[in-house]
Amino acid sequence: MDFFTFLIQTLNSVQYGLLLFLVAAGLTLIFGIMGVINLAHGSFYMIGAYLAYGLAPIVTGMFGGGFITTMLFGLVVSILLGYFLEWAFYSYLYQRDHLQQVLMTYGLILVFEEVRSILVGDDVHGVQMPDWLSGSIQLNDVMTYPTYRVFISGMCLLLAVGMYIVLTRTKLGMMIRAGSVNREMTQSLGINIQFLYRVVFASGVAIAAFAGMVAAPVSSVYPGMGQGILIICFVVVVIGGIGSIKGAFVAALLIGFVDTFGKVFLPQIAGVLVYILMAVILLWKPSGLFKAGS
Amino acid sequence: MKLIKVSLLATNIILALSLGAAQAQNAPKLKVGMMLPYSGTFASLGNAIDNGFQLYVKEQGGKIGGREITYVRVDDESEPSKATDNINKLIKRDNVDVVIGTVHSGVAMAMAKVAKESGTLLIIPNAGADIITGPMCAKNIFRSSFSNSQPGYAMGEVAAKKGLKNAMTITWKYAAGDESVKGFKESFEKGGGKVTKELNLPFPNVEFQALLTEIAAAKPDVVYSFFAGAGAVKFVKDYAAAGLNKTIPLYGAGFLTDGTLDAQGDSAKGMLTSLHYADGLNTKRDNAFRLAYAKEFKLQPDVYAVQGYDAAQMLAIGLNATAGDVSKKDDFAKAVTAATIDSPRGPFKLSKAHNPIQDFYLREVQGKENKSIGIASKALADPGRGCNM
Amino acid sequence: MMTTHNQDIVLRGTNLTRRWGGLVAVNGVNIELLKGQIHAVIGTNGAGKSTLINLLSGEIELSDGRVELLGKDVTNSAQHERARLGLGKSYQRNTIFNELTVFENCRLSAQANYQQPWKFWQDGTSCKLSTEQAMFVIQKTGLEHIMHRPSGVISHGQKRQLEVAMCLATNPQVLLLDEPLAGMGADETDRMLSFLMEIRKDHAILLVEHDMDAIFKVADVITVMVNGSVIAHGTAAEVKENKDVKVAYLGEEA
Amino acid sequence: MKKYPVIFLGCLLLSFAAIPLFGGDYGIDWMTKTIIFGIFALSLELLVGRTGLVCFGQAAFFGIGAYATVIFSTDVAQPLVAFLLPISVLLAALYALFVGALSLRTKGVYFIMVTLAFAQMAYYVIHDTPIGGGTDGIYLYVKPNLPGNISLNSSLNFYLFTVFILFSVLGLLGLITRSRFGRALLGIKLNEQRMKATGYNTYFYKLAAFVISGAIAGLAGFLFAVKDGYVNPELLSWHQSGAVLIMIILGGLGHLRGALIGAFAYNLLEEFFRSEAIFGVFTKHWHLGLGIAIILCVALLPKGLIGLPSLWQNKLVGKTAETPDDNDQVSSSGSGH
Repeated sequence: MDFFTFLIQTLNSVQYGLLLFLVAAGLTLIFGIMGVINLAHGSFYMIGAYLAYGLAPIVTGMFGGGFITTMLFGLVVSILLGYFLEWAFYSYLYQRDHLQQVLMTYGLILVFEEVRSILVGDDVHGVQMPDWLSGSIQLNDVMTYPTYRVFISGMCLLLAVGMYIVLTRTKLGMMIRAGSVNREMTQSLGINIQFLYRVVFASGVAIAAFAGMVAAPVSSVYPGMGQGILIICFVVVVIGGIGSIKGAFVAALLIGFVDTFGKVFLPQIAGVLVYILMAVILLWKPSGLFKAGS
Repeated sequence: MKLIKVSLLATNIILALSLGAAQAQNAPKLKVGMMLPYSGTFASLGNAIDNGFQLYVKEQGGKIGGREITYVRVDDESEPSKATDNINKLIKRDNVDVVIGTVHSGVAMAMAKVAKESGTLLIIPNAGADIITGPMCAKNIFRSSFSNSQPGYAMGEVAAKKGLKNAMTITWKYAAGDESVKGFKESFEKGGGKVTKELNLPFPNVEFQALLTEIAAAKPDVVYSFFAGAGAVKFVKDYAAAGLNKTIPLYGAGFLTDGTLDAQGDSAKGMLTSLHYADGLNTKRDNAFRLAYAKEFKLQPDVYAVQGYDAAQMLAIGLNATAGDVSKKDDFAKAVTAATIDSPRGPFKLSKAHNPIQDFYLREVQGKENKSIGIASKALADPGRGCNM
Repeated sequence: MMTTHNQDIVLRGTNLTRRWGGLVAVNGVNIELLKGQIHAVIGTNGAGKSTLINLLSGEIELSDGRVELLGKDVTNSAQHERARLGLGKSYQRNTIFNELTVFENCRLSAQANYQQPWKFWQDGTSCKLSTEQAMFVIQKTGLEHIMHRPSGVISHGQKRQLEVAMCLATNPQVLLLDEPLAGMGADETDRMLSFLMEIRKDHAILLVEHDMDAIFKVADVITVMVNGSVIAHGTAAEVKENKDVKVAYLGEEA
Repeated sequence: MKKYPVIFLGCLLLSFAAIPLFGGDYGIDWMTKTIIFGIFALSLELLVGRTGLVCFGQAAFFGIGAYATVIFSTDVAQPLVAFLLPISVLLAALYALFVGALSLRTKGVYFIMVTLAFAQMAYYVIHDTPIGGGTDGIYLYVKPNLPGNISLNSSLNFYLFTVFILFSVLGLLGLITRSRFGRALLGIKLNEQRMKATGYNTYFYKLAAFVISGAIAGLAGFLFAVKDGYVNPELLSWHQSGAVLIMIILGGLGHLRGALIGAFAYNLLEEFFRSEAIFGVFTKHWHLGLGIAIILCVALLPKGLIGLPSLWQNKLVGKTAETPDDNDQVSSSGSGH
């Protein structure tokens, strides 16, 4: 494995890790703060991808296209969706115990899959990359790296830094972190917990949908795509420590590397590596690497 | 108080009665169970087969062997785990006379097992799993398409003849992919070549990026691949996006470019593939078929439409020989194996194991068509190892 | 100081220490429990009383020091092993089986001594040994009248009594009671104290409590803890006079 | 309060007898499948309902039982139940021992996730490596014979055999939940800390329950493999673990018959939503109906279908103190946080 292949595989790992982080970040916040295990979080990733596919023609019709405008449009739609879902469904889940939350959100996955199948059908679709991003960078005579994947990593990193700033520098961020450590205390301090939940949930949905949108041209859009990434994201959340954003970030990158390099060196057991990693970490630190709120 | 218990018992009895009742009368119409992928990555293949089948029935005036057709359609979603349930429902609950299906080899194997046990007539319009015409062969099971190793075998011969030395293969990790690659390896290594590495990824995963990087690093003389449907579209486009089509020729089974060229655009230009059908064969039979298909469905037919069409032909031959009575399996089988199927791909006969013996064309992608530029291998029969009818 | 003759020492903790990172919750405490003696441990909130009792019961691991139960070194044995050797514990917060009846709570606790999990064909509730022990304990704690009611619906005082009854059901040599009087009314407290006095003769009791006059009424020996270490030890009278205690408790200038 | 279980067993026997007479082929097939899932649900009931351990990876033991049956029968001319059944149960129990020993060191949500992870591990081993024959699954060509070589080929024989297995498992679990071991498990579910303080080695008890439940799930896997003669990796997928969890919740936690009622109700629901007669072209989207039904059941029936009679009773007669019926009274909301 010469230097360039190693460089490319590292870039692949970082890109996959960052993508996982976006979906896992929402999951860990929602679980950490609202105490809700949301199995349906993978479906938001799928909804994001289908938004990128579905909105592209509409947006090109109205505003004359532009990849970025479609993304922004999709982001707004997913925030509204998140806001509505929290009000209509998730607010009933807070008092329920984990077992009932697991089952009700499992039912929600089935509903999302079928509504998508009714609206958009079950075929596999490609999503057009914008032209200015569809080339590839020439590393050496043979090796190239698609610029779009660099774009994905860039956008994901941008969002991660944005979240870091919001969480550590703003009042809202402080409320969120307090909520994830001790929900009752935050409530008793007079913080409008209802508003906080809605903001956290809506942004969790939006970030996961964004990840779906930005990844759609690479992963293409197919039925059931949300469920594969859901399991991996749970692994990320649990390894990182529930309710900890830093944990989710470190764990997502860790899994990005283990999975990508696993496929290269040990293709036979690549699928199993991630779970071995999780089992080992959990047995060494039964409640994840970092404390909630970090 | 005991309401829930009594209602549970009641629903049980009603369910049992209704299932029993549905079984009673046996309509004179021929019940055809179409178990094809109407969703997922093979959706376009399922629809093409269905169209081809219906085209032949329409040409016979809506009747086969003197019996009108009613269809019972089931979407198998290319999911092997649901195959047994779906075909059980078709055979035991809907009591179909014949089952047509399917595309995915894993699903087809499960169907063949149930059909072999229940004796129901099964015509497979695509799935090329070798064991269906091997250990699992049966009097009542026929195939109108190919066996997975045939296209691979043909391309292996072509690559060896061109003096290419080392090759890499890439495909989905399931029956069709493995057997196609095995066929290519067998003939390529017999011709003096060497398969350096076999890359694969789980079905229907389309994340080719890591594997394309490996191909770029290893720089083989040629890459052989087996993909179909939407997976084939994405693979060919990613292969071109990685700039590999300029330096390393991409060979494949015909499914890589059949029915997918308009989606692939010019990223498939000049690709060599082998298949038992091609565009521009320019035979009277083929032109008539293409004209009728284009008129009926407003799109160009592909190999899957041909296979659906031939499945209907085989059914007609058998039914005419048994005067429309599906239960006479021996006469049905004798008639179909004896007949020469007048197929748009060219006339062919069935081997002892009920698999077509046919020519494989070498095709090159020119514009939006897979032009035939010669015969890759003549009258290639499926070995049918382990089949004792 | 009371004359301590060795064979009466049922439970001994030497140099018991527990550190949470920088904070030292319990700092080198030595403590001895004698059969037939009520040993009270008092101290302000956060003095380390609960931590001490959890160290003795095995719920929390020791950072340093040794615990000896009936002459056997149990420093490294888990809580359930110490319980089987005769160490019963009751908790500050009610840890009872709310959904089960009062009787079944006691029977299940009594069953701890005759577990025989492999005998799956025998009905647990009709196991003679555990039912007899449960009945004995229920009569001793005067809970017969509510025996068949689910313990979730009985009064708080009764729940505290049930907690102690369940402790007794395993007929331990040593009883670690963590604030059994918490939230009890006046007459309930008296009944509990007279009960403790009665069972004192065949058990060694460690009592962690805040209720000062209750302590001084029943305790034979008192240990006073502040910030994780012992500042005074002795009979009720001695401790009352001890000036360190006064400073710690009443904040009077010496 | 003993009358609910007796009525239930009566109804069960009646419906089992009715199916072969009226059901026809498909009816027998359907009932056999439902009973097999009933046994699978019973195995999880012992863990979730009785010990409060929410295991989200039960499908791994089910799948291992099924795969063991097929793998160990390929090289034998006439496979025997007497050999295959113990092998599949043993292998499932061994994996349960391995998973239990490790995962029982974690608590609450982490336990749910660790069991899910171990199940996914088994899924990928079978999905990707040659042991399981890859994604298309493997085939049992010859169905095993019962001792006294009664063939299981005829669906009626196999149906009766499955009913026999169901009643023996029901009997065994009935004994276990009643025994001292079962009472201790109940104690652990209600308040593990108290059990530790009184002298129970709760880790051992939970591990024993985990292994027994894994073994019974392996038994259900064996039956499933023999029924269709075809096994594939999806048997171990997390959807399967999710489905069986839904069954026991639907039926009502804490009662053995709850698992059976849940399995029946889930399969009836699935059959109902998939029947063309009612939904016609819309049947393709039967998951939608099922998803909504699950959400409604969990939302409206916290105690499951078993809670229905007492729910109506409370509405009609007014709230009575929750007098538990003695042998397995537990409220489902008591599961560990």
